Amino acid sequence: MTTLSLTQAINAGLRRALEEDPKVVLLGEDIGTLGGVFRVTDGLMKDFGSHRVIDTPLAESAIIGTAVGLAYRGYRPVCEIQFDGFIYPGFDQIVSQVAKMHVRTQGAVRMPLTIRVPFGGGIGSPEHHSESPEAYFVHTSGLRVISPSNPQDAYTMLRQAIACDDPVLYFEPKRRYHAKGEVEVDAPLVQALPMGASRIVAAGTDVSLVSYGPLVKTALDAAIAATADGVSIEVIDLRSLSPIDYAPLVASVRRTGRLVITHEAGRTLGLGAEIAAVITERCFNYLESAPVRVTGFDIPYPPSKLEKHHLPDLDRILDGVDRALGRPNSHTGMDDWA
Amino acid sequence: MTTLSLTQAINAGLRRALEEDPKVVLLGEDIGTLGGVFRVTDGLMKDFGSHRVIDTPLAESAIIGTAVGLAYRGYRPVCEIQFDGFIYPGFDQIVSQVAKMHVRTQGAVRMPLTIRVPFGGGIGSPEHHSESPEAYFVHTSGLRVISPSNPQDAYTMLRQAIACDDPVLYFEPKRRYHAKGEVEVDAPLVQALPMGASRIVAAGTDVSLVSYGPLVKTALDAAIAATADGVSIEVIDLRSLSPIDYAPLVASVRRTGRLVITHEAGRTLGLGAEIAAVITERCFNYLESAPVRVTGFDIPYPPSKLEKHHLPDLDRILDGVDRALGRPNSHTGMDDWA
Amino acid sequence: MSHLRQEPTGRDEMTMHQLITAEGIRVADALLDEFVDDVDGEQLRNLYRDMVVIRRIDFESTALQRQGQLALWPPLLGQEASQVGSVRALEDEDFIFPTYRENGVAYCRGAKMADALGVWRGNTNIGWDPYELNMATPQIIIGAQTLHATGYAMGLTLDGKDSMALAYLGDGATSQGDVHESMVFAASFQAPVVFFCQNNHWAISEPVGLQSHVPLAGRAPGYGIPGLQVDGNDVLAVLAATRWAARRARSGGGPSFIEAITYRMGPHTTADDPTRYRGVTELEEWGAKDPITRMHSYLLELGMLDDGAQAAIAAEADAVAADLRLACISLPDPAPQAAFEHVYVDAHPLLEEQRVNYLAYLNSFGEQEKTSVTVQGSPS
Amino acid sequence: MSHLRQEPTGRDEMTMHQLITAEGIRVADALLDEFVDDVDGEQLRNLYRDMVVIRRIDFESTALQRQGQLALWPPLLGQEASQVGSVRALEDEDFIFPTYRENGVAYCRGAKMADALGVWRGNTNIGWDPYELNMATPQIIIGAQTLHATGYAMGLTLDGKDSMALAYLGDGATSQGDVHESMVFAASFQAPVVFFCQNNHWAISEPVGLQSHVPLAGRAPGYGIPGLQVDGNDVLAVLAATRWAARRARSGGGPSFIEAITYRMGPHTTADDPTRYRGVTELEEWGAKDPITRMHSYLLELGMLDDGAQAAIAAEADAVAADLRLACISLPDPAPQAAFEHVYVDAHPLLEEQRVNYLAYLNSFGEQEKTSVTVQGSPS
Ligand SMILES: Cc1ncc(C[n+]2csc(CCOP(=O)(O)OP(=O)(O)O)c2C)c(N)n1
Ligand SMILES: Cc1ncc(C[n+]2csc(CCOP(=O)(O)OP(=O)(O)O)c2C)c(N)n1
Ligand SMILES: [Mg+2]
Ligand SMILES: [Mg+2]
Repeated sequence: MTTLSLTQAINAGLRRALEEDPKVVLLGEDIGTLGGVFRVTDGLMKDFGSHRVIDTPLAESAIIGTAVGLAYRGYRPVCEIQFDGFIYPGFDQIVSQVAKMHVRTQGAVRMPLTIRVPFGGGIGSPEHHSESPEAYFVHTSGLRVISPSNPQDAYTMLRQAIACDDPVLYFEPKRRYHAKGEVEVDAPLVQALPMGASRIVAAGTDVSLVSYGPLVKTALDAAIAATADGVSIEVIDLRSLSPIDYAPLVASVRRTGRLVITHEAGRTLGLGAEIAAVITERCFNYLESAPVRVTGFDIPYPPSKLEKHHLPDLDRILDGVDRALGRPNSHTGMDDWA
Repeated sequence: MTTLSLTQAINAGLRRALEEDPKVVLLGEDIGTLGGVFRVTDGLMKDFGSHRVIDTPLAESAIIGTAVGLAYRGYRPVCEIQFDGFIYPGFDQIVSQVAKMHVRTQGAVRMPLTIRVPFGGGIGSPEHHSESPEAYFVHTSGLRVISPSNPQDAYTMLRQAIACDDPVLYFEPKRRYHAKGEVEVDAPLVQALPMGASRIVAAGTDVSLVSYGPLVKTALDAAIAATADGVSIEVIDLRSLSPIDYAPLVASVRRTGRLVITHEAGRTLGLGAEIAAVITERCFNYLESAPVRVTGFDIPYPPSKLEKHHLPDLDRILDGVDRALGRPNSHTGMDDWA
Repeated sequence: MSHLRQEPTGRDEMTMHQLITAEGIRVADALLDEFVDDVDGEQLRNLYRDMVVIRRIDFESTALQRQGQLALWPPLLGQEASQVGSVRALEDEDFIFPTYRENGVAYCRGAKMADALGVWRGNTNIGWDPYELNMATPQIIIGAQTLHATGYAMGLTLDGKDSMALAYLGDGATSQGDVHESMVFAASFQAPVVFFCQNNHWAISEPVGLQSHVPLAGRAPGYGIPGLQVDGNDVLAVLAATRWAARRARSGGGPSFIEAITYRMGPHTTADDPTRYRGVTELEEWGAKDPITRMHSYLLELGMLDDGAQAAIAAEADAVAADLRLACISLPDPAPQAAFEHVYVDAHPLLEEQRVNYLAYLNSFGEQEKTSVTVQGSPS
Repeated sequence: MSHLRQEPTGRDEMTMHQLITAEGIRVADALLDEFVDDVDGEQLRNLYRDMVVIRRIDFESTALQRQGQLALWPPLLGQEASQVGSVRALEDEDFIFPTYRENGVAYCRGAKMADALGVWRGNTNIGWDPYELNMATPQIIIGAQTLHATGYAMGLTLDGKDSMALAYLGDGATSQGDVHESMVFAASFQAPVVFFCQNNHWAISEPVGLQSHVPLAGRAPGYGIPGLQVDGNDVLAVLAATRWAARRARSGGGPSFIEAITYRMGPHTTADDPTRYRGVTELEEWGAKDPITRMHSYLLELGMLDDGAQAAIAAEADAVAADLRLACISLPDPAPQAAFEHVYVDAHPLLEEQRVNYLAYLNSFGEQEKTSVTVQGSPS
C-alpha cells in the first residue's frame, strides 16, 4: 500500500500500462515535457521516450483520429483531452469512428482506446474548463464510460480501461485530483472489482444516494451529516456510467424505497434522468416517492464566482434527501410541480 | 389552404422567411443549384440569389462557425446539415459557441441561428444517414430543439424558429418528407401555437403516448389500432424537445395514470429518460405503472436491412402500451427486471 | 448588397504530370519516367484489363441498383485510371484507407465484389475484412479516414516497418478540418502516409472551384509536404506518381500529397441527378479524355492488344459481372440478432438484455406476421 | 522501434518583413514602407506609449493574480508590438475576434481594463460590450474565433461595407481544423478578413516546431491567400503589415494571413511553470529583441523621447495600473441569479422554474450560513 493522490494514482496506472504492454502509447497536448497541465503524465516521457508518450500538435480531432489509426495498427492508445470543454472538436471522431468501428467491421477491428478527460467544476477555472460532458458519451452506443472517485479506483480502473478491448472514456474528477488515498498497486488486476461494477460505499436504510466521480465524497459527507438527523443514507458510487451496473442500485432501492441521484452536469438528460427512469421501471412497486435529482442547473457552466451555486453541495444533497423522504424541512418545495 | 408535402412546406417556410427578412440567409452543402439532396431548398437560390442561398464548401464546423459570425453581424442564418450523421464535425461550434454566446456576452450578442437537420431512419440509407442525435442537443443548455411531425407544423415552426432570437435546432423527420397535408401559409404567425408548445393529437383515456417527429404518425396509427382492442390511447406530439412543454403531458398522465414514450434514438439517455423522470417527479401519486419506453436499441444505427428491427413500429408501441397497462398479452416480459 | 464570391487575384498554376496523352501518345516526364521504367507491355495490358473489368463492375452495380437489388451505388465511372494506377503502385502490406467510392481499388486488392456490394444492399457496413485486404472499410464521413491513415502510418514508424498507408480522399474532402489536421500530424511526425486526392471536379453538386480557387495539390507545401498534380485519367502517370510518393514514404521521406485530376462521369450516387447542376459540354469534354480509350489506343499502338487479347478481357469482364450479379442477388438478409452483435467486444449486460428481450418478443409472434409495415419512406 | 519525429527535408524559408531592427535602426522594406509613410514622430511615440502602458497593465494583472485577486491571468509580455501594431492599423468599425491573450488589443480599443479583468477574476465571461468596442469577447476554444471572423466578414460583403474583420490566433491554433476551414471559406467567398497569427513560439509547453516544420505564413498561399511574415516585435512593421492586409480586405482583395514572429516572454498563464519546458538562453535571446526597448532606442534617436515625455508616459502607466487595481479589487461578486440570466432571450419555463426554486431555497437559509464548504479544490 502506498499513499497516492488521485493524479499520482493515474500516473502510476499509466506507468504500469506502459511497462506491461509495448502497444500502449500516450497521445495528447503538453503531456510530454510538461507532464500535462495537471502533471498527470509527469516523468513518463522521460522514462518511456517520446515515441511512447507523444506530445501532439494542438488538434483534438486528430488526437482521436490518429489514435483510431494506431488502434487499427494494433496499438492501445491512451489519449488525453486537456480539459472537458476541449473534447468537442474530437466529438465526430469519437461518435462516428471510435464508437462504431468495431460494429462497422463486424468485429474485425478493435478500438481499445482510452480517452482520459479531466472533468467537472469546483476549481475556479475560466470558461470551458469545468464541463461535465459525460451524458453525451453515455448516450453513444459503442462506448464505455467510467469515472473513478478515489485514488485506488483511479489506478485500477485506468488499468482495466487500457486493458479493455472496447473504447473507454475515462472521466477524471479534477477537483479531487489532490485527494490522497491508500493504493494497492500490485494486486492482480483479475482479482479487482470489474470496472463495470458499481459499489455501495456507505450502507444505509432510509434513502439510496447515487453519485459518481467528483460528488461521491460530497455524498459521503452528506451521509455522515444526515446521521446527526437520524437519517440513514446508503451511498452508491456508480464507477461505471455506461453501462451502469444496476443490480446494487435496484437492491438498495428495494430496501430503502427512496432514491436521490446527484451529479454536476445539467439536469435535463443528465445521468440522473436515465437512472430515475430505469429505477422506476425496475422498482416501481417499491418506491415510496419519486426519485429525486440534485444536479447542476440547465445553464452553461457559469463564471467561477457563481459555481458554488451551480454545483450540488452537501446542503443541496441533504435537501434532496429531505424531498425523497417527504420531510417538511425540505427547502425547495420541488414537489409543488404543476 | 394548400396541400403540401413536408419538404414543400419547409421550402415554403424558407421562402417566406427570405422574403420577409433581408437578414435571413441560408448556408449549406448543395443547397443552391441542386436545391439540396432532398430538394428542400429547390428554387430558392434561383429566386433569391447566391448571396442569400449560399452553397458552402464541404465543412460543417465552418457552416456553423461562419453562421455565428454572420449572427454577430446581425444576420439570421439558417444552416442546413445534409444528414443527421454529419452534424458531429460541427458539434464543437454548436455546443461551445452557438449555445453559449448569448450568456457569454451577458445578453449583448444574439444567436438567432436555425440549424436544419434531416434526421431519423426508415429510408434504407447507408451508415450515418439515419441518426437520431437530438438528445445531445436537448442536454445542451442554451439551445432550443424542435421537431415537426406534419407539413403545417413544419411550415409554422420553421418560421417561428427563424424568428426566434435563440438558436434553434430544427429536426426534420426525413422519412415523413413526402407526407402530404393541408397547410395554411398565410395565417399570422402570432396566432399560431407557439413552437415551444406540445399538442394532444388524439384524445384518449387509458394511456398517454408521447412522441415527436417521425413516430407521431406511427403513434397515431397505434392509437387507432388499439381501439379495436378497446384501449383508448391519448397521443401527444411533443413538437418542442427543448424545452419540453410538460403541462399537457402532466395533465394527460394524471388522467390516464399510464405513460408510454416512443422515439427512434437509443434508449439510454434518449428523450424518454428525461420524460419518464420528470413525469415520475410530477405525477408520482397518479401513476398506475412505471413509464414505458419504446425506443431504438442501444446500438449504432444498423445496416438498413436491419432497421425494421431497430425502429419502434406499431407492434412495438402496442406492446409497450400493453406493458403500461400490465396486460398479459405483452410480448416482452420487460417487467421481469431483476 | 453585393455577392459573395469573386474571382481571386494571382491564381497559381501547377504542372499536371502526364505520361500518356488523351490521344494515347506516350510523352516524357522528367519526374515520373524513372518510376515506370520497368513497366512492360503485359503490365500495361493488365492495367488496361483492370480498368475494363472495373468499369464493367461499376455498370453492373448501377444496373443492380436500378433493379432494386442495391439501395444505392456510388459509380466510379471515369475514375478507373486514378484507382487502378494508385492501388497497383502499392505493396500488399501497404494499408489503404478509402472513401465510399474506391470500389475499383477494392477489386484490385482482391475483394469479393458481391461482399463489397453488401454495403450498398444494406446488409452490412463491411465490404471485406480489413486485415485480409489491408484495406479499411468504406468511409462515409468526409475526410475522417485521412486521420486514420496518418495514425496507422505513425504506428508503422513506431514498428520500424518500411511500408506505408494511403488515404483516398475527394476534392470536396479537402475543405474538411480533419484533412488539414491529418496533414499537420503527418508532417509533424513525418509519417509514411500518402494522401491521394481524386479531384473528380465535383462534390455532389458543388464544383471544385467552390472548395478552392487554386490547385488542391498546392496546399501541401504549406505543411512542408510535397504536392504533385497528375493526370488522373492516365493510369501510367498515376502509377508512377504513386510510386514516387510510396518511395518517399517507405524510405523515411515522410508524407506526400497527390492530386489526380479526373472526372466523375456519372452521378454522385444513383440517387443523384447531375443534370440539375452540370451541362453536357463538360461531360463531352471529359469523355474525350477517357482513361480506358486512351490506354486502348496506346496498347494498339504498342501492338499489345490484338483481337484475341481484347476478347479475353471482355470475356473476363463479363464473367466477373455475371458472378457479381448472381452472388449479389443471393446475398442472404442479415438475421435480426445481427443488429446486436459486435457493438462491444466484452460483455454488456444492458444491451444483452435488450437483445434477449427483443428476440423473445419477435419469437412471440410465432409464424404469425407482425401487423405493421414497419418502414415506409423513400430512397435517399 | 524508432522515433516518430524526423527532420524534414526541404525546409522553406520566408522573408520576415521588418522596419525597425532589434537595435532600434529603421530599415527599408519594399513592401511595407508605403504603408507607414504618414507615421510621424508623435504617432511613433503613441505606439510606444501604448506598449508601455500595456506592459504595465500586464504586470499589474500578474501581481493581482499572485495576490489572489484574479483566478488566472494570461500574460502578453513580449507581444506588445504585435498587439498594438495590429489594432492601431484598424478603423473603429473593423471588427476584432480575439483569443484570451489580446488584452493589449482590448486596452487600445478602449476597454475598461477592470471590466476586462472580470473575466479572469471569475465574475463574468464578458470583458466588454462587443458592439461598443467592435471586438468580440475572449475566445478560449482554440481557433473557433477564426470562423466567426470569416462569417462576420462574409456579412460585411453582403452588406456592401468596405470594412473588415480581423481574427487573432496563436501559432498552436494553426493546427486546428477550424482555422483551416476559415481559410477555405474566406478564400472561397473572398471575405474581407485578416488572420493575424501571433507566433509567440509556444503553445503552452509545445514549441511551434511541433505544429509545423515550415513557416506558418506559408500555409496561406495553398488557399490562394497571400501570407506575410512580419517581425512581431517591431510595432511599426506590424502596423504596416496590417495596413497592407486591411487595404486588400477593404478594397475587395479578399483575405490575407499575417504571421507576426514574436515571443511569449512570460508563462502561458499564471498557472504555468515554463521552467519545466524551456531554457533561459531562449529567453535571453528574445529579451534582446524586446519590442519596447527597440522603440525606445529609435525614439531617442529621433529625438522624440526627452525626459519629460518619458516621465509622462511612466506616470500614465502608473495611473492606469493604480486605477486598474482599485477597480479590480472593488468589482462586486455576481449575485446568484446571474447564473440563470441571458441563457435564453425568450422565456424558458423549465429554467425559470429552476431559478425560482433555487432562489427560494437560498432564501430559506435566511441569515443562517449554509453548512457546507461548497467548493474545494485547487487553482487550474
Ligand atoms: C461530414 C460529411 N458531410 C457531408 C457528407 C455528404 N456527402 C457525401 S459525399 C459528399 C461529396 C464528397 O465530395 P468529394 O470529397 O469530392 O468526393 P466524391 O464524392 O467526388 O468522390 C458529401 C457532401 C458526408 N458524407 N460527410
Ligand atoms: C480546443 C482547445 N484545445 C485545447 C485548449 C487548451 N489550451 C489553451 S491555450 C493552448 C495553447 C494555445 O497556443 P497558441 O495558439 O500558440 O496561443 P498562445 O497561448 O501562445 O497565445 C492550449 C492547448 C483550448 N483552450 N482549446
Ligand atoms: Mg469529388
Ligand atoms: Mg503561441
